[in-house]
Amino acid sequence: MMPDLGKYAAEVLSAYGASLVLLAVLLAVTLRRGRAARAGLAQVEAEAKQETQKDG
Amino acid sequence: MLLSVQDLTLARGGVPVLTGLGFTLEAGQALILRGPNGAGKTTLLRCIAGLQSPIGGAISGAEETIAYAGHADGIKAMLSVRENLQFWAQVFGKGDIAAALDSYALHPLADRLAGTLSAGQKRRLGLSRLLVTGCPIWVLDEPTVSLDVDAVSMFAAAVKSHLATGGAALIATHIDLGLEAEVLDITPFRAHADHYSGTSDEAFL
Amino acid sequence: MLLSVQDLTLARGGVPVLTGLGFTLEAGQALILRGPNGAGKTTLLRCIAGLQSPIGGAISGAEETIAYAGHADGIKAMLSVRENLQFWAQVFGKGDIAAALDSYALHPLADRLAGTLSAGQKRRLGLSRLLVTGCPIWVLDEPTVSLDVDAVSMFAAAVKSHLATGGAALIATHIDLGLEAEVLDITPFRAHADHYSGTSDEAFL
Amino acid sequence: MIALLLRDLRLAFRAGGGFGLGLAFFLIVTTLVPFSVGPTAELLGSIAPGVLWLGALLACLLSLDRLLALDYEDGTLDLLLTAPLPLEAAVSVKALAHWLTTGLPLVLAAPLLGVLLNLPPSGYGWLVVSLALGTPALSVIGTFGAALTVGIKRGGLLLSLLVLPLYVPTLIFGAEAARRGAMGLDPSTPLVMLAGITLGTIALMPFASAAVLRMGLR
Amino acid sequence: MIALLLRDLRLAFRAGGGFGLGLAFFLIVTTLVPFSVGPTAELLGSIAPGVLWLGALLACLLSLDRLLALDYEDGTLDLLLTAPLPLEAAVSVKALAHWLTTGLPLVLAAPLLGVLLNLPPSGYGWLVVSLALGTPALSVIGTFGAALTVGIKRGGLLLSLLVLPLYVPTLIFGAEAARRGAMGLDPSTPLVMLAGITLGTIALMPFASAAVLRMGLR
Amino acid sequence: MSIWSYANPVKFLALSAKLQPYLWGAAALCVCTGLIWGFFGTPDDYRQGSTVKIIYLHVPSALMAINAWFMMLLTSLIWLVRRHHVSALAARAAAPVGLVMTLIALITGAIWGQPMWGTWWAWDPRLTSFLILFLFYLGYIALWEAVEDPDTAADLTSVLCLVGSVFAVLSRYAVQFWNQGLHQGTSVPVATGGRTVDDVFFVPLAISMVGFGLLFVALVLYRTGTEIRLRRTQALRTRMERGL
Ligand code: HEM
Ligand SMILES: Nc1ncnc2c1ncn2[C@@H]1O[C@H](COP(=O)(O)OP(=O)(O)OP(=O)(O)O)[C@@H](O)[C@H]1O
Ligand SMILES: Nc1ncnc2c1ncn2[C@@H]1O[C@H](COP(=O)(O)OP(=O)(O)OP(=O)(O)O)[C@@H](O)[C@H]1O
Ligand SMILES: [Mg+2]
Ligand SMILES: [Mg+2]
Repeated sequence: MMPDLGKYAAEVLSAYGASLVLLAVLLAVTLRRGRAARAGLAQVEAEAKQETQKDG
Repeated sequence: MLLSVQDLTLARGGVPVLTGLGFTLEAGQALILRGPNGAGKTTLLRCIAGLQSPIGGAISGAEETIAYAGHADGIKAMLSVRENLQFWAQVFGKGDIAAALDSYALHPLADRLAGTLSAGQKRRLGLSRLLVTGCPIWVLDEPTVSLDVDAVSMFAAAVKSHLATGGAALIATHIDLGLEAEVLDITPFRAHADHYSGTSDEAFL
Repeated sequence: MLLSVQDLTLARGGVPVLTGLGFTLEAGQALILRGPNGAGKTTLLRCIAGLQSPIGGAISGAEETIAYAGHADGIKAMLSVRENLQFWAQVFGKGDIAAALDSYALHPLADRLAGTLSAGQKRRLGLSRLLVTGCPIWVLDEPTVSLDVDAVSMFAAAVKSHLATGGAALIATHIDLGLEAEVLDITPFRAHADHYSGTSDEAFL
Repeated sequence: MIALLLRDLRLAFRAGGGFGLGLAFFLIVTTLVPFSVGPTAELLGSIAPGVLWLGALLACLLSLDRLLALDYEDGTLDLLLTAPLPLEAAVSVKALAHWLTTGLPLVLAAPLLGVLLNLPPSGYGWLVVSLALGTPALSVIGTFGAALTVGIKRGGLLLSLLVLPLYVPTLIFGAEAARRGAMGLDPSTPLVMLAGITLGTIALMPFASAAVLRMGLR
Repeated sequence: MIALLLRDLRLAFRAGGGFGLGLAFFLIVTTLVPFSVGPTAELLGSIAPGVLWLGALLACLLSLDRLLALDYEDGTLDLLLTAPLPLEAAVSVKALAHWLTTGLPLVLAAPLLGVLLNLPPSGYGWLVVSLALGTPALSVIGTFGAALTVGIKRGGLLLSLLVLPLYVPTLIFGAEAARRGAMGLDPSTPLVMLAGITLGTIALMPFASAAVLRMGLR
Repeated sequence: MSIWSYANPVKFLALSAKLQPYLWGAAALCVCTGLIWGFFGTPDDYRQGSTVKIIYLHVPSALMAINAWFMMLLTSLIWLVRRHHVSALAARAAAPVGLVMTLIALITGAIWGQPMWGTWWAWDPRLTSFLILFLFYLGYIALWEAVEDPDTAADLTSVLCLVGSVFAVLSRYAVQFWNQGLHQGTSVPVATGGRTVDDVFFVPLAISMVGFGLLFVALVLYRTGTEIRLRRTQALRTRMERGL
């Protein structure tokens, strides 16, 4: 299965490894921030709704 | 009529602060703005001075005719009192600073470095700058902060003679200025949360 | 007697400003300093707070018992109102800031970044810091600058309750604080030009 | 206009005004270089034009944070904005004052420091010419950076971060010209490019700076 | 004490707090070096340890002007002086906060930048060790400089000027250790000296800083 | 309905929610296909050996690093001219993605350089320009973080992006003049019309490039949504706090 990378195995693998790790980190950070933003917004919207109900 | 403001709406930090504010300022008239802390006086004055734009309404008559004095006096600590005044006189194209020094009894301090003045003396220097601008409209934000009784009356006298020569003044303050003038309380114009249009975060609400 | 000052001589920028000043401050007493601009009020207060040393005379009772509030409020713009207060509470070893927030009606503003407050709101925050210090002597330099009428009465109430619990206050101001207190006019103590001894340039005169 | 220039110059010469500090910084950085890379004469000689250019650039950079921030802090900038002066002109005058108090002294002092770093004799003339052509661009670009960060408290480091990448072309052509000069090659191509950059930035950057200043103070 | 440390760290991480800026500045200065001295690999390799030390030092230096000046400007320093905290401790805590937000990231990033400058492979370890030993001294000495210039408006450049000479011993031993490491020689003597400087300054400088601060605010 | 109507945050969120599943799917498919095919299914180059496999990461990321900056330039212009918030926020959202792409291009290039040129890093014009691009991204992001008022931040970063682009181009010429390098010229057909890479390598490379492009779009859409939500949260919070 694994192709024979010859004497450059370390280079190729580390290039793939580093890039994929960077992409994964970017994705993870993006998703985490996105989730947090959604949750925060939902909370504020709920509070805002409560507020208007209280007033009204 | 020197300045007229119609149906003005202002925001600060993306939040509407004042709406529907209107007034006019005639030559020879002083208008005192009152309102509790956070009402929006500073915001209004900065907007009239052109340092910030309104999100609605119109201001007319305010081009290059306004001398603004805010919380900070624009004083260079390492220039003498005289040099400070002279600089502003040159910027506004007027040569003579003796009258300004007179009005605020600054002659004895004229050659002191401005950085070695006490709080009230600095303020006097800041106010005397208005006299060298030659602008017909003064827009002042809490001008008498740190001033003692004598200095407050110098200020009142300066405003009166400015008005007598056809000028006008718009002054925000919490304390008594020793001036007889109309008072505009801005409390009724405070904005409500459901006022969106024009604020920078309008699109997000 | 919390604080006593005897025969004090002060200089600012190498020039004597006040001489022969003396007074005492008892628990429960407030003393209001008055004097024209440049008289030396700020210099005196900074000296009593230990930020500068007198060139003559004695101050007793002032070690670690003084909470000072000057022209600048020591507010961090990027911390919220609550975080600002909490920091000072921790520095002075007190935990609770709710009472301080209450006294100046800061609860609605507690989670705002302090940088987005108006001038008067900032001042309220600066004054509320005094309540978390737990120091018996308050030394205040023009505390009510930029405050509206309501806030001035909050301040008066805070001072009164501080006095009632055995504290004392020394306040320099030009305007009415809404407090009944003794007044000390420092004008008679202004130094004359022939007063040399102890100033930093004495040796050269 | 002239009042503003004179005031800026006068302030720079007053105590605490910072005139000469840039120069002193330049001097110190240049003297630190032998400490950090070692004292070999040939090595120093070969990096001398580059080090001098880099030192001049850093000295310029460090003096930028006074350029507008002082006026912002004490409220002068607000007042200037409401004064009857075109902001573009004010910004250009400030850049000029900065160059006169910072760039020009650096140009004049660079040959002296060349001695410290074993600059080859043929290099002195071209070093001065390249600095004289390049430093005005540094001041003008720096004014843009200062305008970008004017509302930010103690934004000195951010200012450096924004301005340094913009300094790259000037530095490359300037250092290349000085290096070619020192090696006895013909430095005219990089010098022409350098002059082009300087003229271009002087013509266009004030508009960007003024625009940014208006946005930032709003 | 801990409240002060936490506050300083929190402020550094808030928007505009400047965390990471020192690091970015370090990166930029390092990239500018080849632009100015030319791209030859051997030349770069031989000056790499020195350039990295100089870059770290400058990055430290530029972040110093926020260390005390911000607290001075908004009045916090006056209030801290009247608070029941020993000023020596407060100053040390501020230096520690500065090191954590500036020095430590520099130490960690230095090897990466070594790649850009063709640092010889044997040099990486010693570079990191020397920086880790030396940067605390930079923060502590820098705090002293910041205390000296605290009353001066926008004293950044003056601060640099006062502090740079004080940095010279640290720089010499640090860069020497890194250079010897890179050349495969034994760097232990300069490292020991460096450690000595760091320990000495940590032990003694806070007293000087506190004294100077008391004088300056008077 | 004009395209500008999608500058409204709500419409934008609705549309991007509809598009995103497809985009993410297509991006994942293309990136995986391209990379797996490239890694497992292509022969070694007779000169470069197996290192040629790095190309499937290196070239797409390098391409996207530049394109991200172009996109930011475009959206910045739109913000300055038409003041659509979504546009400014999209620029903000794209910057970190561009930064990471630049970083990937730099790292894979450096790793590739070791066997090919015998050095991790050489001051070759192409590489140097990328380093400068990296610095521009850093400055741009730092400015966004440092300015408190979001609209002012958008204004200032937009101008920085414009001015920065001019200087980035200038730097590129400066760098080329300064040092002629080792890096091979471009061989992607869009740029030159011909191509120098063999088909065996080219097809997976093309797929991977399309994949990186899709991934970029998906990421930017998602992140713009996040920025919009944060902005809305802040707007609502502020108003509630003001008790208005
Ligand atoms: C850190 C270092 C490097 C950077 C920043 C970099 C940057 C780039 C960029 C921007 C491209 C896209 C060019 C285009 O399509 O127009 C590219 C393509 C390419 N790079 Fe690099 N590169 C680096 C190192 C290397 C190394 C060491 C090699 C291998 C010897 C290499 C081989 C290639 C190849 C084969 C292409 C495709 C060129 C083509 O389109 O035919 N790169 N590189
Ligand atoms: N930078 C800012 N960002 C966000 N909101 C702000 C900012 N500055 C002020 N505000 C808010 O805008 C409102 C108006 O402030 P403004 O400074 O105009 O009040 P003011 O009437 O001048 O008050 P004061 O009498 O206290 O000076 C206040 O509610 C204040 O909290
Ligand atoms: N930095 C300084 N250097 C030299 N002289 C100074 C300095 N600061 C103030 N002075 C002078 O010292 C005197 C006392 O100043 P101080 O600030 O104590 O006055 P003050 O009573 O607080 O006045 P105000 O009511 O205006 O605040 C004044 O004459 C002032 O001009
Ligand atoms: Mg106000
Ligand atoms: Mg005073």
